[in-house]
Amino acid sequence: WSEPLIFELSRPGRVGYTMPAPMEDVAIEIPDKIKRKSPLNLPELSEPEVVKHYTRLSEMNYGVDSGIYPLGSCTMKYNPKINEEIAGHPGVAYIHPYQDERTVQGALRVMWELEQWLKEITGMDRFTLQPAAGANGEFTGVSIIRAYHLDNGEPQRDEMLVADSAHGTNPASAAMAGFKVIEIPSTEEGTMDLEALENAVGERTAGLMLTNPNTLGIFEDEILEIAKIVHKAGGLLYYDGANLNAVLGKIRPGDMGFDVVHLNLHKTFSTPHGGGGPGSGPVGVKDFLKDYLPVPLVGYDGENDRYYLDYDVPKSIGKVKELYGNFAVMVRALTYLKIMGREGLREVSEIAVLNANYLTQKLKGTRGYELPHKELRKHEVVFSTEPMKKETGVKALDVAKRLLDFGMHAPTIYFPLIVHEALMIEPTETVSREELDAYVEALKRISEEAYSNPELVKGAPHSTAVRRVDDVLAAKKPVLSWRMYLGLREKGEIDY
Amino acid sequence: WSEPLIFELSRPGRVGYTMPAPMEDVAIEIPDKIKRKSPLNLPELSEPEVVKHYTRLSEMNYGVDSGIYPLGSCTMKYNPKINEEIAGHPGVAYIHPYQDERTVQGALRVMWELEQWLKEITGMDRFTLQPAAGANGEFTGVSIIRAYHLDNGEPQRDEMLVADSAHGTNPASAAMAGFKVIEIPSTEEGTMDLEALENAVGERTAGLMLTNPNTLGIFEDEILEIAKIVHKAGGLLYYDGANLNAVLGKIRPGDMGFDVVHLNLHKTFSTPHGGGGPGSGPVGVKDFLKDYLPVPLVGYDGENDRYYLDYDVPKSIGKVKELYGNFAVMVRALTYLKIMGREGLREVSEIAVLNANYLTQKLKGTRGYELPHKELRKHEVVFSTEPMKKETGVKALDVAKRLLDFGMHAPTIYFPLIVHEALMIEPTETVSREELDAYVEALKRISEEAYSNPELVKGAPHSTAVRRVDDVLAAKKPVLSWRMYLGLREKGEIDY
Amino acid sequence: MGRHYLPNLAHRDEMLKEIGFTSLEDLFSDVPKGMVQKFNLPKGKSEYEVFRELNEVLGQNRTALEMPSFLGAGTYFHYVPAHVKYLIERSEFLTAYTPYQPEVSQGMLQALFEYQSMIAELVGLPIVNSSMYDWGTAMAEAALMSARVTRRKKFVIPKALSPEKKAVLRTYTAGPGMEITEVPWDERGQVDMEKLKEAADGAAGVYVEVPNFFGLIEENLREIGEIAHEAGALFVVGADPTILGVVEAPGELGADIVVGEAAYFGNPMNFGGPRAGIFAVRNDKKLIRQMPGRIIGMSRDADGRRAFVMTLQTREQHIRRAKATSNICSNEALVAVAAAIHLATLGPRGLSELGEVILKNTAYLKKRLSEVAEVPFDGVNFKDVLVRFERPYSEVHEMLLARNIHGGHYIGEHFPELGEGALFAATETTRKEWVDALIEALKEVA
Amino acid sequence: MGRHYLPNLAHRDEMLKEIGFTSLEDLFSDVPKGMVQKFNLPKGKSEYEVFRELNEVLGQNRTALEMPSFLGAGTYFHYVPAHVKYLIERSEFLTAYTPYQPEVSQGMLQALFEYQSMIAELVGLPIVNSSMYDWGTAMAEAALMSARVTRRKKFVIPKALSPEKKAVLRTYTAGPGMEITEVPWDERGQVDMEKLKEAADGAAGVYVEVPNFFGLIEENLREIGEIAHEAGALFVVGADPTILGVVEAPGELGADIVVGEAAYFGNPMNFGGPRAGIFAVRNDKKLIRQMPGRIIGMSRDADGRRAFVMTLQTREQHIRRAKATSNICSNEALVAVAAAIHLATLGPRGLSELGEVILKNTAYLKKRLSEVAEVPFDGVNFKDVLVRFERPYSEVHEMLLARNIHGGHYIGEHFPELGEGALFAATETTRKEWVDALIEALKEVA
Repeated sequence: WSEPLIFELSRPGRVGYTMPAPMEDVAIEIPDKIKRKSPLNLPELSEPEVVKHYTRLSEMNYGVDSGIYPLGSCTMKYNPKINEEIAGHPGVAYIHPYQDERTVQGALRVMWELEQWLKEITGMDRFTLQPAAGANGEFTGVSIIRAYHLDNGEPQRDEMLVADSAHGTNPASAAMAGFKVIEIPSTEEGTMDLEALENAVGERTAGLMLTNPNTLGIFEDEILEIAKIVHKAGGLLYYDGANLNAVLGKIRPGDMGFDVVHLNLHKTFSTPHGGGGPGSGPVGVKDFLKDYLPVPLVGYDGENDRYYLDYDVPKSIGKVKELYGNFAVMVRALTYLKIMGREGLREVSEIAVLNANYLTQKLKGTRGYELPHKELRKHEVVFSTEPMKKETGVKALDVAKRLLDFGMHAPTIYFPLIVHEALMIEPTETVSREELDAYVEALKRISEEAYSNPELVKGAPHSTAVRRVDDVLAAKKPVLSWRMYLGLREKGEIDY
Repeated sequence: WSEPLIFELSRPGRVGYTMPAPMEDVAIEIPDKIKRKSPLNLPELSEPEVVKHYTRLSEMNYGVDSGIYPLGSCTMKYNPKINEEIAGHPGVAYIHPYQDERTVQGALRVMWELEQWLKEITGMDRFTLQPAAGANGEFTGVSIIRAYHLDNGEPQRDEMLVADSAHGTNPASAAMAGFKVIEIPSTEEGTMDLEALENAVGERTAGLMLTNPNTLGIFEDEILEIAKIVHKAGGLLYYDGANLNAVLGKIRPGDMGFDVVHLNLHKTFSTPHGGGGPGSGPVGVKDFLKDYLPVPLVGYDGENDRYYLDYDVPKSIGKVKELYGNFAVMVRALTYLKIMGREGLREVSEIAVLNANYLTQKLKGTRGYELPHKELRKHEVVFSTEPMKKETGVKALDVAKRLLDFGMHAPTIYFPLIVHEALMIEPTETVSREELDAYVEALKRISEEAYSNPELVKGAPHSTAVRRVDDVLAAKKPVLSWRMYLGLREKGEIDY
Repeated sequence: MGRHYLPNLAHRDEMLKEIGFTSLEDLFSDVPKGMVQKFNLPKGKSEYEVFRELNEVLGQNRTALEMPSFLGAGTYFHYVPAHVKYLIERSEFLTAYTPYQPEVSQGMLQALFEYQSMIAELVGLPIVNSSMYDWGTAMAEAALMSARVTRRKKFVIPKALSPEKKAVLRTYTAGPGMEITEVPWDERGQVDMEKLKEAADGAAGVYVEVPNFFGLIEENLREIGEIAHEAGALFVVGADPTILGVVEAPGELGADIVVGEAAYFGNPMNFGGPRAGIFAVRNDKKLIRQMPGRIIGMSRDADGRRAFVMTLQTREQHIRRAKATSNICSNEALVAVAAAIHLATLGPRGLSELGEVILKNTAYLKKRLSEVAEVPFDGVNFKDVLVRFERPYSEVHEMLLARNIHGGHYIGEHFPELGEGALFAATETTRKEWVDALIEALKEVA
Repeated sequence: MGRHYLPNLAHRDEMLKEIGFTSLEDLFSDVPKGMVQKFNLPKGKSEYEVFRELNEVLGQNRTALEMPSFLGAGTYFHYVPAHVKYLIERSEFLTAYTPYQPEVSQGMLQALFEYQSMIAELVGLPIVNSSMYDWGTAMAEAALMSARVTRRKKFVIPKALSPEKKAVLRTYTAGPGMEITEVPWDERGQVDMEKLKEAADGAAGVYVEVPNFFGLIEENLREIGEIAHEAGALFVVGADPTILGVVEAPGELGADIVVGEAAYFGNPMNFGGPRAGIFAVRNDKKLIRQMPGRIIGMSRDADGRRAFVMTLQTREQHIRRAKATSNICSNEALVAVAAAIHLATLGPRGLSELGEVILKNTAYLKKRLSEVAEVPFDGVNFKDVLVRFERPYSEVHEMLLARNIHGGHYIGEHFPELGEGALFAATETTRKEWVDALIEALKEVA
């Protein structure tokens, strides 16, 4: 079904708002040269119409509550509703970041407590909660590494090593912070090639960015050796926390030798993804790096039982975002942590890993799906549909689209780049066995369809709100706003 | 699409709850003869599964935010979200009805203020907010009438008059309160037959229950005459507030001569219907009846600026519900009233009446639909599909089902009973002109279909989650719970 | 104000013109002259202003989150999991009406069928309606139903029953002129079995509760049922459903009708409303035919697939009018759905655990209270505990309130034979530190 | 605890067995010995306990609902209509991720397209991305983009700019080694045009804001743009979008890039986060190619029907990796949707009215403040007003706080030349009685 654009629902004269009266009704004259004269083409609707429109749009969207959502590397776990209830407390929404500290002790305590949890979970010594998302955290982390080397009189350390299986944000963040990016290949086992690493490190090495388990879902079992190589060369080890859900409550990045860690509260700690954000990407560091963290940090003065914002960070890299970070997201994460506790967190990773391996073993051997690299996975697994593509012409993309017809969300596809026709599946710990079984069944059925009726799969999806969307056209003929749309329609350049 | 029953999703061992630990962990022995021994066959699910199940069920349900919902006599207006936000205040949810009055001044003030609004809107002198719904209010009202006559030494007044177009609750409530019900017919104009009324009143007349406008949406223009007849005979006049939306802010039942009024906060005052409840059915009375109201009333001691529960109602009929009524519903209604204010309420009825007449005039003359009675309507209109039925075999029920295929909710059908094949349409003031036009268009298209392809309409709906449901089977072979279902399945008596 | 809810306000004149009217007055031309009034009401306000105003008003209430409270006596502070609240606020549930069009209302219908099914498991009877207004009105309707079924007019209740429920019962039974007989309690606080036997004679129905108004678990349900049945009366049990994980299902003990309060699951206290009355009966055509309220049944659709629909509607007011089994129309559907979601979340283990925790917490409260006041009855308590004080309870109450503790509910005016009696209650939400603080305070003041 | 989120915890052993493992340890056999740790963390708690605990902690915050506050300086108390909150809490929006599968994500895609479209109308530029983290990072990315487009390294900003934004800019531009030049304000508090001319020479971009950090409406936007363009620099405007109903769209005044804070619509203050940065550019291929962030475009589906999809992704990190225009991946989609819903609710009249009411309220605040302290700059203020006190502002602040008023935001440490300067702000939510109370208090203390 389709829903008109809100501009198309607009009717002159309708209003959806109420406005309090001004304190004093005197006309204020804005200088003519800056006064608005261009028309303001916003839609005009009543509140019931706005509500109906966005209610219908919401119903055209698949969320975690709609069914299995096994996007690899995204950790689409269930988002507990209690998180939302706590985040809805007026003590979250209605506080201003510049309030006197004495009037926001609750907020500062939430931040301080959250930091204590994250420190113990990661084995790091200090955290900033400022980054708004994982990539913002990565930028923070590599900026700290940069500042550290500069401070140590080693400005030549301008190379950041990243695995070839790394998330795209890793090289992008390193580049933003001014690093040259060096890619380290993976072995056939799916782990980092140590020899290549040995060859790559040197005087210019600033650090290595790594996820563990990596994006194949494989644990880098030589992590201690990797750490040794990098550290010996004078580099620092950066942990991309996107995959922390695999080892949560069991293994600490700090114990693996990492010096800097970013986490994704919206992945590992159950805060909702919001259709792409807001996230929150706290960064933790070992003690020797804590003076480089962004300001402010949150301190606690035990003597006076007082929480405070600490701007006294001597070599701070500054700020990576205004103010203190996505506070409302932090509240949700802390809620989750307190409910889960020590054992709960460990069980999360155990069941997440169990679910991924269960799915791996059940799907393995199905015609058309190949399982490259090691069999034992952690929280996710990457299959390749390369054989299917060769034999039937059905691509990973087609498989993904066909899954939508079964009312299931597709896995991440074509990532990591080192696996051709990749299906990257991360079930998370909150799906049931029946959902896993149904997912495997669907993938098996799609395999059968690919070999018997490939056009059915290539033409998928068939039963969704819209059918396959033409993204080539979208890029070739960009229509990026209502304003552009009207222009192009008028010129007769588009007819949709 | 279909969703399994929650029992079918159950898997042994799963839990969806958390429970605080007891204060002291000592075993408490319940006497053996009363201890539970029978198995407790409740479903076992995790929280994510419960959430997914009920999210999916919600998506299989049509609400006011889904589109036009013109159920006649139900006033399915938009339910403002601010009502919900205010009702979600902890000062609503977390207060106990037996708290010391000094600790619930806010709650009592809400009730008191609401009463003041309702008094002015209806022209009544005192209100009870206790009734949980319209019918509960009717029972309250007729019980007051009964108490009044008994108190006046007229126990012989045991007849309650009701219009033949009245809601079924009117006669049912009167019967529950011990009255004999006498039906008064309507004229061809669609209003009460005054001659019949004259003939019906007498010494046994306790009162007359009336809606105005009536369920045909027609204003009883001889209401003052009706009141005179009833009052002269010694009876009282009862106003069924189901249709108040038609005259809200313009005309007061009290000015029409009514002695007792019930309102439906969930209709006129925008509180949500909840799939059938909770509602709230306050009852207002003229001064001479206030000593019969249920206890407690809410009083205000202006001198000490103190609200209180008043149990000092000398001839009270007692209680019609535990405690004080559906408080959380009252909060919503008061929110609405404060936002609308004097002019807003008047505009509500004006636009509601405009919308109903707009639809009437646009649909009028369409083949197959007849408009019996007067043309000028108030908030709703009743068409008859009798001609269509005669000419094509398509019944009002079929028309209703076919509307569902267009993504629109059906009107009330087969009511009032005095119109054959009735379609009772109440658009309310919160639908847009485009929605009205689309509704008329759909009804016209259905007319065309009925005359060209009647089987299409008779087989409707075609595009809903389920197709037409067999209610005869449901009554013939009652399956009223999972427990019954299992038994019948086992015996092979059902196969669905 | 309020124009933001009225899309067509901007098109009033065009629309009028389009249908041949010249002014709004034309639409009200059938109203007698002079009847249209100017109302003496406040002006409308912006949403922000009303938000601030009502936040301030409601903020004057001192909630159970701010102040330890030991109030019970029919309303209890249970915890409602957040997902229950979220789900029932989804507007597809919240804003729908009675599912008159089952094809677009399967969600609500199925949820209510699930409610009926879970309550059926709890109470041990297979036929449950989809809700009454509350426990009290459900009990009153059970009395009326007993009279219809047996064609008798006497309804027997325990003296140890909530005054709220007694008042509702009296109002409901006034019309048909039923007679209410109260059976006193014995020295253990339980229904006096000898007196009950006398009272049951000629009764339409015999009603008892578990636990009773003093919080005691009524032990002789089965025997009471036998007495009722011997007398030709229906056996009506009122059950707090949160006890039914640890106490036998009344249906298994002979109940013909079970009533109770569904809102104890999934719903907050809300100053006493909304609630939702449980109403369940044996699978007996005679009973079903006389049952009040809406019932959801399973059926098939035109394609033979399972579907849900309102059923047995010929009992109801919109069909039977004056001859209906009840006048109820709007019920408490959403409250029932909330209860169902909470029950599905608890499951069998959760329900037992809830019962156990409440039993233990009540026992602790009772033990500690007995240190400082008279706790007249032994036996096992659930939630409520009756306590008797030597000094006027109002004085105790004032002194507790001054210490920021909300004490129990005074029942002396309804049960003068108990002296300065008050009910103190615990649930799973009660904290040990509150009880300890209460006892400390009572030691000082009582 | 937490087992209620883990359906398969109950089936752990069966599932292990079914796939040929004997124990959980098998699943972690690739982890080096000794690396698995016991964590020193608290035990899990029940939802009720955590609910109580965090309610108490958060209840320690004194909110803007409890205490009149005149804080602004980049974060403002705007009212968020209830329906906005309800709609973004619907889990289909709330819990979805980046719409990688457009066929099941049309709702979020269309909502974001509508966000882009409405922002485009406000700022007067047709190309808008679907959000950055906040205004500050959007501005910093605009600086980086200016450098990429012009291959220059200097970015010109006003001295009268939020210290928060300056700090973000410095951190973001450190890697590529950009140079930041500050242009002072003139005696009217506006950007000094002469100094600006000098600074623009050789600049990649020239940045100004409306209103500026002192709350003054910057009047010379068009001229500043001309200066920038003459110097071969991009003209970057930072706009508080709530002003754009009354102030001309920056795109109409020559802006190449417009940044700003979308969270001022539809989102509460949340102690400063989440926010959502506006990022808009001219329809110029060279600019679009260098633009950061995710963009939603309209296209067709296989049946030729209109459909929405993420587009121009070759700029982004998941494709371009180290050569991407930005590292941004998760953005602030839900914040943007909330803003869009609020904007759709306001419409053109609401946006103008909002601007007018804020102008009027700010004017009243300014007028009253000038009675008790020095208000250095004339001109029209929007939200913020700079005030200078004779005594140390910390003393004024303490005395206001003691009177339950939260005064303004002290900026003396960042702008020592202003002396004891503080920003006091008003919005549409500020009440006259607060201002009057503030002035009364200041009369006593300042």
